[in-house]
Amino acid sequence: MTIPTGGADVGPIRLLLADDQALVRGALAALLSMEHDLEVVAQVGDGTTVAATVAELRVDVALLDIDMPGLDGIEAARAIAADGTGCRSLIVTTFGRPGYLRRALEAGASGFVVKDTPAEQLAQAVRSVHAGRRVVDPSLAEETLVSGSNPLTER
Amino acid sequence: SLVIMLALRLAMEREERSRILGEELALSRQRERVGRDVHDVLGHSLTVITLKTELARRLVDADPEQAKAELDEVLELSRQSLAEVRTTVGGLHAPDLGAQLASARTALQAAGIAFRLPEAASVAGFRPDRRELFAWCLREAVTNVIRHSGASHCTVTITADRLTVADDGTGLGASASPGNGLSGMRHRITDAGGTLSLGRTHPGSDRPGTTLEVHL
Amino acid sequence: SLVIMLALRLAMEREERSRILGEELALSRQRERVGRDVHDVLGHSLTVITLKTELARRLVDADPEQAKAELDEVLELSRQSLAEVRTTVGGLHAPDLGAQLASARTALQAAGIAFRLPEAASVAGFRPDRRELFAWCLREAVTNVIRHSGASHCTVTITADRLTVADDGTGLGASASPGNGLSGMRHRITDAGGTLSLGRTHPGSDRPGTTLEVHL
Ligand SMILES: Nc1ncnc2c1ncn2[C@@H]1O[C@H](COP(=O)(O)OP(=O)(O)OP(=O)(O)O)[C@@H](O)[C@H]1O
Ligand SMILES: Nc1ncnc2c1ncn2[C@@H]1O[C@H](COP(=O)(O)OP(=O)(O)OP(=O)(O)O)[C@@H](O)[C@H]1O
Ligand SMILES: [Mg+2]
Ligand SMILES: [Mg+2]
Ligand SMILES: [Mg+2]
Repeated sequence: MTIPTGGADVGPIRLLLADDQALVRGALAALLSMEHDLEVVAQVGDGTTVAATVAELRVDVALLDIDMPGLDGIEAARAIAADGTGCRSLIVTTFGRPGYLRRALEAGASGFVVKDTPAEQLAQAVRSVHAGRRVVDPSLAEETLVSGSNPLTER
Repeated sequence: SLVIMLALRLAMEREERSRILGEELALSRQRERVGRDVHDVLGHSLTVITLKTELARRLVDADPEQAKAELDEVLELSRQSLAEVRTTVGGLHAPDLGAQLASARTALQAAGIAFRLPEAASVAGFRPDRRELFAWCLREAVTNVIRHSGASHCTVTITADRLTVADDGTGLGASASPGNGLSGMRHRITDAGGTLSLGRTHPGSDRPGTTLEVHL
Repeated sequence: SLVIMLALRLAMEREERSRILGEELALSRQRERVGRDVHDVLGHSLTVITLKTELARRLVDADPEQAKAELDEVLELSRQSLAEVRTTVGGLHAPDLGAQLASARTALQAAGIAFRLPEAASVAGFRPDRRELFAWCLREAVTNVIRHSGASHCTVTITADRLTVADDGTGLGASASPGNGLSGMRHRITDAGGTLSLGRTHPGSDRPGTTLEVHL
């Protein structure tokens, strides 16, 4: 394991992937690892160990599925935020069910995208949240709009 | 007497209204269940298909063997999903109970199983959500009798709140594998506030048979 | 007088019965439509995905460039299908008209478009199938106003058999691309025996706006 020294921007962005579907996790890990500035340092299948792993492995960005056994992705994002490690959370979901986006942002997540986001765009989303920006997939925002909550004021 | 009539009518209207509301709810629950099925099954499969295809796309030049391995997995999954779409859509086209009685008749006849089935006319007045649920259960139960029971006789009885399908075959036995049919049926029945019970038609006999009972 | 009452009651029962049957039919048509959507859209897409993936799998060694081209097409299709699953599922969880009015309010407010919307109470007594259809149409129409119209004002009116959504934006224009929203809406309305018309809110003006009217 390489230990970055000096400034915060040294070395690749360290990622954790949390998803209960091993096929999704594996494919995402392989795709993101192809990017030279990204390194997947941990993969977990449920939400309970996420926060501890983030702290232990000095994860920069956690990609979190929502529907997982144990702790769901939104609660995992809350736990990460509470630890104050500086790690950013990016919710990566199949569907935007009513209330998910609002809850995720309230829990401290920095981004909300669909799992089938093209790999390059996903890598870009990871870089953006790492840089402190917010990323919300427009198709998911629209889904939430029609379901009653209001993404437009959340931008 | 006019007052009595008016009162009676009001009472009837109220009852009618709540009955309609109940049916509405039952139907919307059924639709929601189908929705959840489509959602979960296809959403997840298509996600994996997309991710793995993208991965394979990138591996074509770099690692063709791995690319082919990924594509094999995509193929397996897409075929499986197609089968699932067919099943789900079958679920959306729920047959009418009358039509289902007719096809049970045909199927049992073709399988050489003697039967006793109620007339379609005797179930015509049932509530629509109940007709739909009974049609479902009848379809699955008769399919099971034909596929698994080895029975020579099958008796179906239906009243407004009860459906029974009794056969004189080998009985459920210990080898009964947990298929989707019975568990799916149980889900539907429970959603509708009913119960499913399975027992023997002739307890103690060496061919005890199976009796399936849906009670609402 | 007793005879008259009985006759009246019989008439009422008849009417009630046909009303129930009508609603039943509307619901079952909706379910069938969802079923057809799922089947047509996803069944077809998954078939093409399977075939193209199989082809790409064979081409990996023989013609890697062509293999990649096939996979690009698979990717486009699988993402499109996922988007459609999302829409279909959204469709299954049709919101109540009251709730939809509330979210139209929120969305228009957030988009900075002034509006006039009916109170939820004024639509509470509508038939359930009509409430559902209107909720659908309202959702799509308001989404279009927000996304396409550039309007500063939007007025929604609803009566038992008519929904109108009028904006004062740029109007439909010649550039209107044929999206899924309006055509899906038209299908639904036609299935329910109604009509959809689109026109200008202020004909002759340089900002004619759009008025969408659903008539049942
Ligand atoms: N009438 C019956 N007589 C004897 N065995 C039965 C009968 N009905 C069900 N079984 C047993 O119970 C098992 C579970 O039935 P179930 O309908 O759940 O699944 P299945 O029919 O095997 O598969 P599926 O319905 O998913 O296609 C069957 O495999 C069979 O062993
Ligand atoms: N209120 C409106 N004002 C101006 N143009 C409109 C309005 N409503 C629709 N249009 C035009 O008509 C087109 C077709 O609308 P439609 O709802 O069918 O598709 P869409 O909104 O582009 O996509 P989709 O609804 O499938 O997401 C739009 O692309 C837009 O150009
Ligand atoms: Mg999950
Ligand atoms: Mg079975
Ligand atoms: Mg539209």
